[in-house]
Amino acid sequence: MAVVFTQLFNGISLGSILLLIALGLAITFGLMNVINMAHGEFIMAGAYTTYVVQQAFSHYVPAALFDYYYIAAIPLSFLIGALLGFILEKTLIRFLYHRPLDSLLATWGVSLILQQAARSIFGAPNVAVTAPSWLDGGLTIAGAVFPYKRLFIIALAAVCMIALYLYLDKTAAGRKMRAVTLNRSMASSLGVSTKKVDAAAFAIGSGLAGIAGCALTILGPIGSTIGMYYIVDAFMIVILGGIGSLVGTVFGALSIGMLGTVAEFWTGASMAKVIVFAAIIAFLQFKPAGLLSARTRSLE
Amino acid sequence: MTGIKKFWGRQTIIAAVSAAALALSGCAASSALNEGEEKPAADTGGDTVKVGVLHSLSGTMAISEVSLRDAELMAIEEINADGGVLGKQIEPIVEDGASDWPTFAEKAKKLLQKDEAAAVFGGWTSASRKAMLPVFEQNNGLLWYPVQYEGMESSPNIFYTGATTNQQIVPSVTWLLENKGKSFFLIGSDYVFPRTANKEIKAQLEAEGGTLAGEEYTPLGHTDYSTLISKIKEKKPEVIYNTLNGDSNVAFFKQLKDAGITADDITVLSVSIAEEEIRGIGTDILTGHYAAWNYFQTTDTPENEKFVASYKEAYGDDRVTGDPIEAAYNAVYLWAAAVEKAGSFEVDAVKAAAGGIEFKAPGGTVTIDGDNQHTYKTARIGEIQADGQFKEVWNSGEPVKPDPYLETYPWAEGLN
Amino acid sequence: MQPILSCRDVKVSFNGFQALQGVDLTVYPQEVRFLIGPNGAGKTTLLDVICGKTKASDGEVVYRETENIRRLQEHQIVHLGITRKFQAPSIFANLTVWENLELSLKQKRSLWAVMRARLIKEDKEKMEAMLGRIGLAHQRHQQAGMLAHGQKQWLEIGMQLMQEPEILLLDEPIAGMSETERYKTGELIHEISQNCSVLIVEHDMEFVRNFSKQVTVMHEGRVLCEGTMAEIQQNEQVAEVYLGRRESAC
Amino acid sequence: MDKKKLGYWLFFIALFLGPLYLTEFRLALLGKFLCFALVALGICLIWGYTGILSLGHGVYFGLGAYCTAMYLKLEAAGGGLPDFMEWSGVTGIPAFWRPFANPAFALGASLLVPALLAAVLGFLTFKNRIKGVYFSLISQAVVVVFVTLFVAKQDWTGGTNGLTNFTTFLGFSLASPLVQIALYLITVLILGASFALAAALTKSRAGRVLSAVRDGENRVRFLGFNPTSYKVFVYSLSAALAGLAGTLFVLQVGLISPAMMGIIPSIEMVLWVAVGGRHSLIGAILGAVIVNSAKSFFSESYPDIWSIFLGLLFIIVVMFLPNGLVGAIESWKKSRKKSRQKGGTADAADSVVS
Repeated sequence: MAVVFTQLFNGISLGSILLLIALGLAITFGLMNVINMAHGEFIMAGAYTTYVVQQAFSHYVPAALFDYYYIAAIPLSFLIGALLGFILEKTLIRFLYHRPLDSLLATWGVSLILQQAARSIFGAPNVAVTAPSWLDGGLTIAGAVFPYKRLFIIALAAVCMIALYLYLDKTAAGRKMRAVTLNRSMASSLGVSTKKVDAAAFAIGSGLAGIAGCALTILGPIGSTIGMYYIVDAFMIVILGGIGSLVGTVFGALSIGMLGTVAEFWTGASMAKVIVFAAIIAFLQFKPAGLLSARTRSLE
Repeated sequence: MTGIKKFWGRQTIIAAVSAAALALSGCAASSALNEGEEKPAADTGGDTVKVGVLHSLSGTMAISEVSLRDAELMAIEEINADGGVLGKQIEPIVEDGASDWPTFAEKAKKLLQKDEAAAVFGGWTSASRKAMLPVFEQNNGLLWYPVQYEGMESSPNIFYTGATTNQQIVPSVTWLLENKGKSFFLIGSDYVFPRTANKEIKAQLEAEGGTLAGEEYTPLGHTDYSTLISKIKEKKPEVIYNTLNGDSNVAFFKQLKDAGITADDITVLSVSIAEEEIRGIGTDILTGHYAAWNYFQTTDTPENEKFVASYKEAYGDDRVTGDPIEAAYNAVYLWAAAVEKAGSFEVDAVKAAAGGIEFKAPGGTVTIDGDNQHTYKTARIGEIQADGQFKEVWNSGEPVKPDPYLETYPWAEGLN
Repeated sequence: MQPILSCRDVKVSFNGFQALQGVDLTVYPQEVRFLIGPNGAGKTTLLDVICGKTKASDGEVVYRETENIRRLQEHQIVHLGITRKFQAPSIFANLTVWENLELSLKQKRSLWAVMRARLIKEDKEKMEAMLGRIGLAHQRHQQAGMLAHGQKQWLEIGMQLMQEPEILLLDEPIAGMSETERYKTGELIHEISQNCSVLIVEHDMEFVRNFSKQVTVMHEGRVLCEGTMAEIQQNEQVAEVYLGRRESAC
Repeated sequence: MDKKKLGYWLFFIALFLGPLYLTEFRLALLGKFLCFALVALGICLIWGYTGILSLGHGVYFGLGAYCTAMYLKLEAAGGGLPDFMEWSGVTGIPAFWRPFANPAFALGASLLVPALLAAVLGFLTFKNRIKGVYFSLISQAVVVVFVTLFVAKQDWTGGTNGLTNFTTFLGFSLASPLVQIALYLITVLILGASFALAAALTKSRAGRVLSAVRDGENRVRFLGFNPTSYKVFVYSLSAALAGLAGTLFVLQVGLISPAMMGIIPSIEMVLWVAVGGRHSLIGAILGAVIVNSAKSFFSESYPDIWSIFLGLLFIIVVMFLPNGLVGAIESWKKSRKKSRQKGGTADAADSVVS
């Protein structure tokens, strides 16, 4: 029985990690229709930011406060991701809004450069981040252990999701963003500065990637290639969920998470990966618009 | 006909471009070079002798391989400072395999045919070695491969200075059975080394009274181990034998600890975690687990003291050494010694002279086995300490004779 | 006379919005039928349903009393002889005028047939004639994307005619045209109707008045009434929902 | 028109005469690049002419290469078990391997397997009107599936090591320089023939339908063409070319592994075409040769930073040379022509050169 609970939890946990990774893409790809292949490298940037913050804390901050480095790292990762995203939007993306396939290629080039830059700055080997001690251990219920780190990531994903929802739905800036992504020319004729909104939206999406990177440091490796591990998964989640639908992205992430862990439990990790991706491809044949889609995909 | 006209008409200029591209393909393909001879032969003219250093400096494998390049360059510098080989200075030519196997083959070919390298030090993954093997055999070159691997190979054109299975895995399994428990759970990345190693381990377990609790593989780069850890918890093994590779180790150990499994509950013995990897994973989560190697930075020999000191001096105090780094360093010295003994850079002469060549390596004396071109090495098992170093808990006492095909182990009979 | 096309109780909904709420429409051979109505009345949607771009959720679209074409794909409907000109010029911008016409030839459109296709003399003559008819003889080697707006409209009409249709669906064919071009287009439409039926969505009342015989008025996804322009103008309902509103808008 | 054709003939003849003026090493490199050029040709057909961006051509390349490699491996094993199967613990040759002992079957399969896979995948996705970036991303998912499968099924495919260490092809030793030269010449001939075929296709009426599909797939439907069948056809053709390239690659390089089917090589293939000029067949060929030459050059001269060069290349091409080198040369030519017309100093000799 404990195994069932643990597996259910593992599925949700994996889903929440995938959601964090894909949430930024849900904006830049789902709402703005930009294919940003460097999204993974923004995740990497967030992870390295966390590492740098930790190094700074261990050098300049009293040892008693060390554990709080992670609290500082989350907003900083967001800012670094957002800053990178902002620069990318201003220098590259804004010229390519009408050429999605080209933005895919150009941002792939950006991702190569960012990876090499990370290697040059931090060295080729992985760096280690020690998770704060308040995340050590786990909740034991009926023989099943629920690690605090995973609970924390689930919470973090939920908070990001809710914050994003509130921003898009309840603030003036967020509504402008929605307006622009839904109908660019209409919004601009109503006096919304589409340029500003585009830059802001892209920065927020990239910032969310930074947070995802920060979260990943407590579970996995921190190196120049971590972005590559997640980028295809992230795009698949957004497509599966349905372009332009945040709720769809949540469903997409959770269903891939659940399917992945169940398949891995019955077969093995490699076959699970094959099954998940084959299932996505097959599903999209039947429902090309994804689980939930805010827009009908225009044909031309 | 308009369509045809348009098609051809649009591209008149291309004819001119073709010529330029042709020149480019010829020239850019190989950087400034003198049109060499067709037949490669170790270039022994002049005051220097060229050797190749071929590791991944970019891509996913750069994490591990950059240090090997550093160690090899250091050994070359030391030998040069000592007067070189046969009175010639060694001139290293560094190439990037880019974590891409055809690139390894291409660069190996380039080193042999164009640079006429007398020897090439390179490779890490089995895939890169397998890709280079035919190149070295066809061009009669010499490859020095410095990483522990899965055995079952003995190319006449490769010297293996890393451990084969009977110098690392076999003794460690015996040690675990005697000291840590009978029930094994095998986990590995999904590629050739873990699968082959585990096949051997399973045969050995059967022969030596161990039991197999489980066997799992994860794709390279896999980072979510929650499900695998659930499986481990269900099977309750005493020992986890870990052949995971690279980044996966980080995720695995972090998540293993989160799941509440410590070194006291289940012993994890790894064969791919050296000092450098420990730093990337974090010592706090590794303390108390074990690794099997032939060398540790803490290995207590006078040669090692000097080796560690000069490595740190050359590349920075924060750098650490490790088994593959030492094996790469040894490779250069072993080659130089074989050349001196042969009195020639000729590949066949060097090969003939290599058998029995000894080198007082940082990890203890290593000797080339003339039969299979592997080296005698001392097997060691270390426990990971809080400072990221190993405390040696066991060694084989004397160097173990390499046996890549496990011919001297009766239980391994059905394996190949 | 047997109708060439009959729509029976055609319904379309977009995410719950009923764009067509049961439309009945009958078109006879060699008829020129105008579809008018305020914005959102469903005129373009009806054309979309007939040509297969939008699938009706209910009802029937019957061709020549025999074949229900509601579920056919766009190209299959074209094979029956129903062609469509869109509101925005939809020519192939990177092909030349000549190539655009070549693709529009009435021909076997299967992959295999097209790969072996060569321009025969007869085809060339047809294309030359069409170039003359639509006044683009001098622009034949120009990329279609470089044409003026009116020329693009004409090219597209020409492309529809090359297909020798039975039914031609036109969506605002004169939008963006000059006065003379409008007149010429009107003439052309009547000329066309010698050989096929034409169903036109048009907003320009002047044009409708000048060139219509039968007019169908749509409103909120339904057919409001049918008749000649004169009859329509007498209809109070129409005046209320359409003409009245139009006057106030002007 | 003849001048143009003459240019192409000269180009391919110059390639054909490569063995006369290139060293063995360079010839081998060029041979490899020409295999890539064949892939690029196929990508140009689907991307430049039809507007389908596939980020999964590594799979078709790999499948073609594996089909041939299976034959080579069986021939090297001389009727016995291939070496990697031995150490993977396989006791007998798997049933699906057996037909590949026949070279005709293997070579045929190296064309047909990629083409059939592409046809099935293409038929489903195109029929469901999935296109643009969605198709591109789905093609990446296909790559993930195949690479993971090929790595995991080590006892059938050689795992990450792939298939390597071949000896002979149809009895000829692959190590022999003469055989390598012959393979190079065959590659040039096949590339030339494929180029001619692709050129004929693009200038036929079917080729214009493909361009029309790129400019407006829906409009094509309203001219009565079914774009699905055209897209499936050209996508399969492109996959077959990639498979053929894989065969030639494995014969010349002597190695195929899942790493060559992966996402990164698949995207690099698109880059070749982008650099050369996506709307030009000869541009695609030149792009493949030039990018790979540059890659060799940079990674030899500056091994640490070649990925930065590669990244910059992507950005520069997309931002400043959207039609690649050929496009840039053409527009330069056009502007020169214009300025000359304005100046009224058209020089006959000059125009002959251009």
